[in-house]
Amino acid sequence: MASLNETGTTVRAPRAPWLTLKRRETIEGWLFVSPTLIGFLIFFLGPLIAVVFYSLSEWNLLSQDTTFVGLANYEDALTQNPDFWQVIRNSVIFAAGLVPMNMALALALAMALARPFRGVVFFRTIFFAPVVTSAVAWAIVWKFLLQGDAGAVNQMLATVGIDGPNWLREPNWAMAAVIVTRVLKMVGLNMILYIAALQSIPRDYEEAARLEGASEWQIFRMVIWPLLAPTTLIIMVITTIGSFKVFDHIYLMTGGGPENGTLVLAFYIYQQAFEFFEIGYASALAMIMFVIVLALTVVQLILRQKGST
Amino acid sequence: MALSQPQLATVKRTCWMLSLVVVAIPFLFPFLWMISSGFKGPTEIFGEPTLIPRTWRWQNFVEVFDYQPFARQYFNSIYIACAVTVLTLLLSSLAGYALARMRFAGAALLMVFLMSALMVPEEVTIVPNFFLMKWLGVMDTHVPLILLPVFGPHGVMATFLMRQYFVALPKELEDAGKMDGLSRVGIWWKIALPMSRPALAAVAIITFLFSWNLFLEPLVFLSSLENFTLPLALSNFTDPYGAPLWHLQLAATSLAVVPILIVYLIAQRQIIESFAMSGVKG
Amino acid sequence: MTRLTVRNLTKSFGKIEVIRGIDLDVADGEFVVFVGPSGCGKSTLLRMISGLETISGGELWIGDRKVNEVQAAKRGLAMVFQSYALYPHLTVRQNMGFGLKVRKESPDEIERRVNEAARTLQLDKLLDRYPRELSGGQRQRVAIGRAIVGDPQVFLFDEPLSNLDAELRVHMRAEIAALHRRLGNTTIYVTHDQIEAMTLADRIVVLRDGRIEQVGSPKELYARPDNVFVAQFIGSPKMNVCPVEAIRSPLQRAGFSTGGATQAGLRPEHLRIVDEAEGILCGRVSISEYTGGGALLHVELEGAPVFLVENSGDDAPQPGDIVHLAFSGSDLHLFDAEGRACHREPELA
Amino acid sequence: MKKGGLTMTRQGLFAAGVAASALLAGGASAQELRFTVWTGNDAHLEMLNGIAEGFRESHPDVTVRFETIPAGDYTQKLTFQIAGGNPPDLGWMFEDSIPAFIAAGVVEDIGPALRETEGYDLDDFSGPAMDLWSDGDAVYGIPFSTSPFMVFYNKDMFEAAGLEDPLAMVEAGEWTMEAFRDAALKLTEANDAWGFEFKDGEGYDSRIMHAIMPPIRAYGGHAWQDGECGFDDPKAVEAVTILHDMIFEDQSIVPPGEQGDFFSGSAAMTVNQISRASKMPEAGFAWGIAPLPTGPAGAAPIIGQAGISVFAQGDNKELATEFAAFMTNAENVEVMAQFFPPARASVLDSDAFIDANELIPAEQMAHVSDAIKQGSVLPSHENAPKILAAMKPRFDALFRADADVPATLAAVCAAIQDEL
Repeated sequence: MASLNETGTTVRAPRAPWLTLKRRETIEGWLFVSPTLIGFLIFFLGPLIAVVFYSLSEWNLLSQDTTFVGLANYEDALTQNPDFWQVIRNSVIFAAGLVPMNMALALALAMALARPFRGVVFFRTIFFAPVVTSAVAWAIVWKFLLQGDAGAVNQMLATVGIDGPNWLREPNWAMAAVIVTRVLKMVGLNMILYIAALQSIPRDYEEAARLEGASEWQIFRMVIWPLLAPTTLIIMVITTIGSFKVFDHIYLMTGGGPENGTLVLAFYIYQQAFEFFEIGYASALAMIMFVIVLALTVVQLILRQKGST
Repeated sequence: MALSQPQLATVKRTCWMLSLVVVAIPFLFPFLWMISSGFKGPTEIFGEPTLIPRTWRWQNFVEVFDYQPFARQYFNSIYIACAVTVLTLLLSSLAGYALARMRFAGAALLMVFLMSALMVPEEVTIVPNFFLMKWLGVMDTHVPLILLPVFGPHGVMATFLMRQYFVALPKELEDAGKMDGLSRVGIWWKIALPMSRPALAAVAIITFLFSWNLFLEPLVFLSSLENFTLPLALSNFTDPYGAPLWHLQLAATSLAVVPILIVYLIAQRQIIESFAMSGVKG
Repeated sequence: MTRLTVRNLTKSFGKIEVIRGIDLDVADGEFVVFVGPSGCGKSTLLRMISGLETISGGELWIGDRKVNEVQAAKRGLAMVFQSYALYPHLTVRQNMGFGLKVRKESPDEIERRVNEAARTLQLDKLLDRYPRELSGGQRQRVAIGRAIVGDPQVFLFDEPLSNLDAELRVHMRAEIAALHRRLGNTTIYVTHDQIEAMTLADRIVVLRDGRIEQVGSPKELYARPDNVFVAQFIGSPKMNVCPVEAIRSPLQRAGFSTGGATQAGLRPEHLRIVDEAEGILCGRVSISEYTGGGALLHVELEGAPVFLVENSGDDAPQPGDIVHLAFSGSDLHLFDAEGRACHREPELA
Repeated sequence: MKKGGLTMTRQGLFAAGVAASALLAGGASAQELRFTVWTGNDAHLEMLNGIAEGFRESHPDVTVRFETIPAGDYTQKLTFQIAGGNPPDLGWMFEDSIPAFIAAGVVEDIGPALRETEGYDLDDFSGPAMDLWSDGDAVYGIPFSTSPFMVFYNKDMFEAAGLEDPLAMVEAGEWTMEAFRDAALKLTEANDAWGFEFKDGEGYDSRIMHAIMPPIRAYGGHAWQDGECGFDDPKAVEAVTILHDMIFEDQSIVPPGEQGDFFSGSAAMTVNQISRASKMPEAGFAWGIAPLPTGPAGAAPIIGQAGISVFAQGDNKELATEFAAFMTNAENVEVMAQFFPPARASVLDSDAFIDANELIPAEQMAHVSDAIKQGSVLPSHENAPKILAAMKPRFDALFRADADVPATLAAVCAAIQDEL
């Protein structure tokens, strides 16, 4: 082999001494990650830092006037603006309604569909279908279905003698409606995560428990639920953070109304930034959102640590 | 009075299936109603609710294209999603491979650094990105809609997904490639990638859908109708005076959703697994 | 033509040193086996030689070339991996020709060399199959075939037989030995199985904790281990070792001098069951394991740990029996307090 | 091309600007004006392109590109374009957004240029119509559409309810809020339809002001004046209470969340602009248009306006101003009158306008002309987006059956006072 003979090697042998194999690996490694890293710095980290500075200024988008105002935007949000606390309240209600409902339904469906039976694929496919559907389409269709008396939902309720509320026109019903329809949209994802977790639990455990005379509920409570704990935690983190990010669903279904009853943080930020062009205030809100999500994540990670020890 | 054991089992199973069917209704019904209403006229749409339209108004599907440059918008969504998918596959597998396999100074720190992105909602960075895009002069173009998903939290998620998969691949194959004289890029391209088809497919599927369904970014960055993507176009079926055109909107929504649903039905196993993979590892 | 020289080679991962100064010369055409318990660094050492692992310190020479910073593919080596590492998406033919293709050999040349290697290894009929369609032994042969088509100066084997069943392992062992005789390449072979090491090696390198314990021919290692570790590692069942104190009086009675030794070692196969009169050591059989050709006895000596004794023939003593053991002086190994062998003047008659 | 050149670098931008003005001075090279509009209607665009074609007679190298931005997002997207450094040269402006644009200094004062333009006659535009668009001598836009809100009514349903035709009531001076309420109730009872639908059914969402302002003004109230909120004024409260009663007591107005489209025959009356008459031929029932009902304060016609403005950051301001002048000269205003009621007195009085809309009989058209002359626009404010957003949730509370009207209106005032 030509490249391996003696003459070939002596030609090749001299090499810049600094390019050791180790250095080479480091250089190659950074080259491999550099496209992702550079893009990440420009389009993610840079903007994240910029938000901090924006949040310290008053900035009108149209006239491009900026003034440094220190922490005034934060002060405005936390102490002055009554909308802010309503927004926080709404966001918390949204999360507090969505997360448990989503997880409970997901677990119930997963328990029902984890083991094969005739039609299991059919049901899994149906429950998962909204996940692959665009949130915009889902929101549009549900907004249509939830119209007052003319909407399909109330028409159907009327046939069984129920006078359905004007769903998207009354603050509490509207909040319930956006939560439930969002759960319907996303529950399939958590369902399959639970199914995957359930299927990875060896049947031996369950059978051993059954031999010892445990009831179905006891098996679930004492065997399956503890084994699902890591999955439950991951799902909880994902779903909670996800619930704070929901924008399109609200934007299209209620536009934050009625009576600001569904005005959640993500939508509020958008509104301040891109409808009222209050860049500084919107950036302060964005920072607050960042801190909330960060805190939630940290809390849940701590729980996870505690759970595993 | 007393039912025999097999009879009891049948009754139980029937009840079981029945309850599943009831639960399935709110999942299935919106799709049926959407398609059915897409065929109804503006008056019938709010009349007595029927699943089968009294008159099939096919012209809705023609008017959709008259009302907006809907074909163009459809194409925009497809090509943007393809571009995002290809770029994400390329970059996430490159970076994911390096993070999985190469021992280089700073790699561990880099991981933590990138990981932090997973916690930050897009809403937080959208405002500065608006000004960044303005500075780059790409407002009302598709550039932001391609760059932001590729380099944002979704791209990071894809990178981790690829990394997790690469870590689990047998390392000796790559050693063999090294002995055979492949460069790093060669090993990545000729050995690691061909063996990672399931992970690549998963990333491709979730990335395509992510881009396809993107709403906030198009809403912020696009202004002219012919640049709109589907989600934005769907939310825009109002008459020139702001009144909603439900029949057209639902027809257009059907046009946007049904192809995806068909692909989903054909490849549901693969698609569901892809999401399971990303959920567990991402 | 291809010597391999290792000088004070070290490797550390962070603060942990896994190879702690290895010196070794491998002659052209020699078959050297690295052996040692798991975690001894033998695979790391091989991977450092191959270029898959970077070198932290010391020098590595292949022929006249220092290759510390030469990339793996340019060192003129070929490697056979434990898992065979066949590319699942390529056929046998493509697998074997892959390295040549990467090195931009002409297709004709690749074809010729692959065919030649396939003939040598009787793979002709399998060339168009995919790895998943092959048996373990066939995969092993393809992996070897891939190594030889490149005509390397040095062959490296990383535990190549550990994934095969016992029968096939014996067979492939013989094949590898035959191949080495035919090709005559310098070969370095890593295994944890001392029988493989004994049967294949010209020289064995015994490693422990990143250091060489002893280098020598199989015979040397067996007959004259440098220390307790090597003594016990080489040979199966392993050598019985006990404090000299425990058997000092029987030894003295039999006329063996122990000098300053603190430990004594005797291989099970060197202990014979004899009549009481001839016996040097005496003990009670606690367990008798029938092995077909004979039995492996666990004998409790007085004041000493259990000794293993190999007994051939059918008339093995039963548990509970008292047996008397004898051995020749040349089979008695003595070690000092640190475990180093005390080399006595041969007392061989 | 243009976009790329503009955005490469600051120097590039500057160079392009210099080059552009040099070319403009020479007047010899091809130029494009970008003009944002919110209509996607083919007939509208055809007419606009026709006007642009006419401009080429004096400016052979100038093309005008009309870019459609959906009406719902128009102001937002336009703001993005301007803030994004990619402003159009000219654009249509909504009446509710122009004050903010003037305040931000992003629309050009074209007054001096218009006065210098030969034969333009700026004073032909009626004073009230220009109010919103000018400040002293400065002119920030020219209204191209000044369209009054009229009551569209379904004659067939009026007959079925045995009611007198609204036009006759107008003649008799009886077309008051009480008559209107009474009619709506009777229409609802007599027909399988709602009596009245707010403008485009959006009276509870994007058209709140269109829904409440006509009665408020008819009762002598106002939304705000000189930084003071007027919604909690007793006159306004009285007017809104009537609406509330109509919705929830009489149930004669399409309530929130329900559908009752006038044009498809499920409501007997609505309020809209005459451009909606284009929807009538396919409606399949006899119809007419009448002025808004009067109240204790007499008639209070309300007009909707849209104007044409030149953007201060555009590269071709002079040329854009010339085009704006050309587009709103008497001749072209007459052309546009087929779709957009004009604000030029000379055109308004002409037979050309009275006959312009073939769907509407001349005597009804006369009411339109009157309304244009006397009408005033909806309340505007430079903080309009925020005011509307602050009002919205409180009005959501108003449009519920159990709402306390005075209290909710007081809450509206409390919510918007800061922005006023």
